[in-house]
Amino acid sequence: MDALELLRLNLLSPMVLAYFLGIAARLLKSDLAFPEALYTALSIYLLFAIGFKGGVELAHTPLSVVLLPALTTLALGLFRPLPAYFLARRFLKVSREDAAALAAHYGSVSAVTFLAALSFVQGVGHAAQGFLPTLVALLEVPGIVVALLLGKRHNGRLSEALHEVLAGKSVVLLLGGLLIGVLSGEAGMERVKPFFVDPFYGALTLFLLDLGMVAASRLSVLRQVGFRLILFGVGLALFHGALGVYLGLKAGLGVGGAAVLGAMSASASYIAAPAAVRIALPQANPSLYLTASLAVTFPFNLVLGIPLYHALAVLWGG
Amino acid sequence: MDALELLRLNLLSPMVLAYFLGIAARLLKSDLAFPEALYTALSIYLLFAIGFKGGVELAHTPLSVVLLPALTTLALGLFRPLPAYFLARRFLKVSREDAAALAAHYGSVSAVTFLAALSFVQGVGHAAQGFLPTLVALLEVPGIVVALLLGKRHNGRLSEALHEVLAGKSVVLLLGGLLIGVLSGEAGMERVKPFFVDPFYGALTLFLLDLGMVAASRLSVLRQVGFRLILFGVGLALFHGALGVYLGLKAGLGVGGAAVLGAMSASASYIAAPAAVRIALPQANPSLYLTASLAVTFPFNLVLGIPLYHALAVLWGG
Amino acid sequence: MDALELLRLNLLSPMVLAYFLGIAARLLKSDLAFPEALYTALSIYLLFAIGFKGGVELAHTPLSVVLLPALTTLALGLFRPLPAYFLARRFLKVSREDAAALAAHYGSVSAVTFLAALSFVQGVGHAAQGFLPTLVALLEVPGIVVALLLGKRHNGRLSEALHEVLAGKSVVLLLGGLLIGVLSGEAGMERVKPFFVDPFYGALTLFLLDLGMVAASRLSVLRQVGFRLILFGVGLALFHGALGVYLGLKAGLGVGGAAVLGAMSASASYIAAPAAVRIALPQANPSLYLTASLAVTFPFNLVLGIPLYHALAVLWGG
Amino acid sequence: MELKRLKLVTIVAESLLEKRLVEEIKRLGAKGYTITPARGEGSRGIRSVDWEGQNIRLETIVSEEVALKILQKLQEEYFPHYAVIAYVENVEVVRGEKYV
Amino acid sequence: MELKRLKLVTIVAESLLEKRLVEEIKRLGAKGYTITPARGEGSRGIRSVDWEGQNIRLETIVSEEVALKILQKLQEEYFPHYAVIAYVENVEVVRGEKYV
Amino acid sequence: MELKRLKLVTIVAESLLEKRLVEEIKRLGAKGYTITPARGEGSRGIRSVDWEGQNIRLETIVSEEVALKILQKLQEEYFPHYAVIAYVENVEVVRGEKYV
Ligand SMILES: Nc1ncnc2c1ncn2[C@@H]1O[C@H](COP(=O)(O)O)[C@@H](O)[C@H]1O
Ligand SMILES: Nc1ncnc2c1ncn2[C@@H]1O[C@H](COP(=O)(O)O)[C@@H](O)[C@H]1O
Ligand SMILES: Nc1ncnc2c1ncn2[C@@H]1O[C@H](COP(=O)(O)O)[C@@H](O)[C@H]1O
Ligand code: NA
Ligand code: NA
Ligand code: NA
Repeated sequence: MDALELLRLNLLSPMVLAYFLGIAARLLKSDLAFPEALYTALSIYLLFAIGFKGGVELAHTPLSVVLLPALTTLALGLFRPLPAYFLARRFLKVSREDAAALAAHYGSVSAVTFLAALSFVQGVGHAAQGFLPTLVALLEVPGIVVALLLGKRHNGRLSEALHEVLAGKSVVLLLGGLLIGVLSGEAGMERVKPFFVDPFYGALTLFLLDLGMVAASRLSVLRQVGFRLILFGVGLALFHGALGVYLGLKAGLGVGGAAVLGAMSASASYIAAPAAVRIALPQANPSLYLTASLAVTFPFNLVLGIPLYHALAVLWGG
Repeated sequence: MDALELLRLNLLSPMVLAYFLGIAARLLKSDLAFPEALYTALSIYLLFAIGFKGGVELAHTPLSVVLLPALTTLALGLFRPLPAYFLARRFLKVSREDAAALAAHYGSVSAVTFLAALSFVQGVGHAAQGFLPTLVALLEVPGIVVALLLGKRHNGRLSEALHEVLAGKSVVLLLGGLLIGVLSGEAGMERVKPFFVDPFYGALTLFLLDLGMVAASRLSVLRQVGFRLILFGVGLALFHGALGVYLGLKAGLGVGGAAVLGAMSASASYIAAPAAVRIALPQANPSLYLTASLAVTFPFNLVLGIPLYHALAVLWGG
Repeated sequence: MDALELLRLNLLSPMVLAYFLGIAARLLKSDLAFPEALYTALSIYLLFAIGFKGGVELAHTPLSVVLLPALTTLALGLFRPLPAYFLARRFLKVSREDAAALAAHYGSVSAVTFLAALSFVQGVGHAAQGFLPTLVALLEVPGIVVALLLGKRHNGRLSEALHEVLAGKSVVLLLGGLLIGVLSGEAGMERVKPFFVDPFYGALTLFLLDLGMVAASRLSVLRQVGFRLILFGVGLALFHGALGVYLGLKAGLGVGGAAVLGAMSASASYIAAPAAVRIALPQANPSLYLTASLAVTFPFNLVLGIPLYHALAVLWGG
Repeated sequence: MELKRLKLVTIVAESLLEKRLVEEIKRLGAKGYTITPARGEGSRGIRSVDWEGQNIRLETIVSEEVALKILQKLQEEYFPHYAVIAYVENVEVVRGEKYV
Repeated sequence: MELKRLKLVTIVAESLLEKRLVEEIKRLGAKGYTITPARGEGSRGIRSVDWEGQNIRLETIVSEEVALKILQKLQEEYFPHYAVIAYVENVEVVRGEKYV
Repeated sequence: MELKRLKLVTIVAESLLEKRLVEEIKRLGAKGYTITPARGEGSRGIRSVDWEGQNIRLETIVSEEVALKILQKLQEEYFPHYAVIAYVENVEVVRGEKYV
């Protein structure tokens, strides 16, 4: 398949289309709205299911295979807040708190971007390691911690914010699901597969419909904040994405795994990071970081980024 | 199978029985209640899934096959408000606003009645065209527009009400799902089938349980409004149903498709129409149109109407 | 398989592990929380699905087979409140109202404990009768009635409380589902199996995650109420459990069925009973009965009780 | 536009009591009420999205006389046994005759 | 700390009206509002978690002048046709300039 | 029946602050509180069922002294950084000793 064909394949998946339907619904001022309970239920389901599937796979993966990718991911997590912070300070010229807040988002990870990448890579026919969800869990936390430290050199609500991250629902569900997967293994999986595995991508489609509506309500903010934020969100995604692909290949993940790691690295958080930042850095402006993460970087990765990181992985590692 | 056997088959489906369980729960003053979020979630799921399945089918249906049924459905949609309006004025002797409100409901369509009919027809062993959901989308809107025009000859909130219909959640989900189905086709379907297709009738069963409870809370109103409303709701259903079956056969839908079109034509809306009417015709009495639609026409179609329209289709087209 | 292996098998099922994840989330003060609508939706789904599956099975079970087990279960339901009441009065030294409230809980049944036992028994490879859910419905109500009579010798809100039990959502869903299952039979089941049967244990896993969080928030109460309540909750479970296994074997349920009846008999209600008790016995202290039922007896049965009742059934009937 | 002064009685109670409280206030003369879902904490501990059920927050606009009757009733039959509180405020409404 | 006296207008209305009421009160001068989901009963019967949709309970803190304008508007255009009530109370706030 | 006059403090705030606000008001002397879910709009834009989370509406009945302390605290630590408003009303309760 050539690049255009792959782009088409990605664009026409029900998930990406549902995201655009969500945007369209908001632009048409439709009264379509997801009850908050439905959004929460879907996110609980998706996070737990990702963790669980990863855990079951991890149960029969030797440590030696997973060690290098894990360390690589950890390193990525610790490094990524730095370019984000300095780019925000220099290029966007925002305050230290705002820069740290952006760094926390671009230092963490978007589980949905991960899933879209995984789905794309598998659709194209590449193998992707079963333990990749473990890497999502590993990438989620460290970047936020580094960014908060950048933002607040003196005490304050830092410890509370750390607790918010570590005991936050996305970490608890991902890691908890992972642990349950490891412990209950294939026997457990057999029992719950028709709930946590088979309907997974359908549930993700509904979730993306809602995400599209949320992102659309940020588009007007985008117009105010201006062009620089778009450059920031896209530039950072490209740089982090390329870095992720490169390190993924080095760590032996192969083309499929490296493309997924690239997408993870390119993504920005919008579940764990906002909650932590709001507590640790209340002076930071939520419009800025939510808009960058949800209305710039997320759709860029979903539509163009993922096929791009995949192409890079093929180019460098194929 | 003879007629009685078919009636039994219809009555003993889990869906119809769940509807009666819902009525029974209310009559027993049970504390059983669906959270609003669950009702909304189920309706989002059902509408999107109907649209999506229809779209995937439509993707490999030649235009020439679908054109005549589509035009027929459109004509039905434009025509049906008229008998409803005049019957309401003459026979029920209600105000112009109330008559227009009823016309909007009987000019639109009930997605659940459509599904029950489809399920019945398939259960009996007839083929039903994959593009029928497209017709649901086509039948939903025009009748409401005509009816609102009947109700308000001078300006007012008409444009707002039209927007409410066209950008209303049921149209957005049906048409949006359809479009996504057309675009993502079989490849997309494969991904999300275990979510949007396999569990569909089970989710519909729960939804009907809730619908039963809602309808039951209208039964006391029915007693006040009296016998004429029942005659109105049943008579209109029979007339519209027969018309739908006849035109369906003419349009080449075959016995199965014509029976389903009959049921669609016989049905009255209770999602899109009430929202539009409440805005465009606030003077109209909600008790009247909701009771007619939910507590008379819907159960009549569900229990007796569907097997009847099917029998008609066999008689005229078998 | 030896006893330890069975215990391990039980402990490492996704369901039991999810329960512990819920407890851990609360102890870690995680912000993970299920929206009330999700909890309600899951409980509606589980109760209806249990009833429905039971009904479909019942449809092809001869009355002669089910009669003796049904009568046995009824007898258990009428008897169990008595030891609970007297133990509460003598050993816990609580007021008459508190004792009656506890008796109502230990006289009814926990549907989730039933499911965990069924899942365990099937996992071990024993057959379990399809009509067992019928017995759950039978065991739920009578014990509550007896207990309320023990608590209030003079009038009061008794009739209201009885109505609360009989028309309560858990009875309506269980019995309603059962009836629908009986009436629609295998033909109905085929339609809705991918919704009510296949994903069942996955949904149960999520439900147990929530139950774990609820139980954890009761652990601090447990520390106040003290050691005697633990002895009460465990002792009663063991006694009722052994009784249930014994009578189950006598009634011809075989090893699998008897183990499940034992677990049912050992369990304490936390859906139907609390609602009834709060109305009929407002003076009773909710902390006492909810803590005993949710934070003592339920986890005991889930973790140790079920393998134990199974071992007993093998010992006496194997 | 004429404003009429009436009493707004707000009751926060465990949700189990909803049906009974609604009957009670109607019998005592309330012509309408509004309920919002709530949770809270008081002398009987936390009442949150939990097994025990949430609270409800019930508001009713009534005449002073009816307001006092409602409080009286609550004090006699509900305060001792259930998680319930109530308070009264002055409010002004148009269409005063609607509420009495 | 200086407390300023303002008016709190509370509107209970069928949820369908939300968008229009919000536009209306903003146009009349409200600087903010808070909405909670509600259900209730009044002269138009029960409005509960149902097909017809719930109610909303909209609160806005405004100057006395704006409060009167809002009531006036409701009386003219909403009370006759829709399930709506409204009432006004006195409240005290800090940062009074925020609301006018 | 004796009615006691107390203050009702209502705080509307972004839901993230719930835990901290509850601790804060308890420390300052509140004996209970009631929370309802809310959404709204103010100087910081719309806060609705959205990624950022909803608002909460927290009510607590307290003595005048405690009411002032709560407002003071909010003004110092919360108003500048967070989406929060607060207002105070007079209410009358039975069992006044329950709240002080
Ligand atoms: N001081 C207070 N202010 C506001 N709400 C209260 C207060 N005290 C109690 N409540 C509410 O009333 C319910 C029952 O109170 P209690 O009976 O004291 O546990 C609590 O769950 C709270 O929702
Ligand atoms: N007396 C009242 N006290 C409190 N709320 C009321 C009262 N009357 C009506 N309401 C509320 O206002 C809504 C519309 O009232 P109505 O137009 O009278 O049906 C009802 O659904 C209730 O939520
Ligand atoms: N004038 C007002 N009346 C009622 N609620 C308000 C008002 N202004 C703000 N609010 C509420 O307080 C929250 C925070 O306000 P703000 O900090 O101004 O954005 C808003 O989301 C609203 O829920
Ligand atoms: Na109380
Ligand atoms: Na009104
Ligand atoms: Na503020």
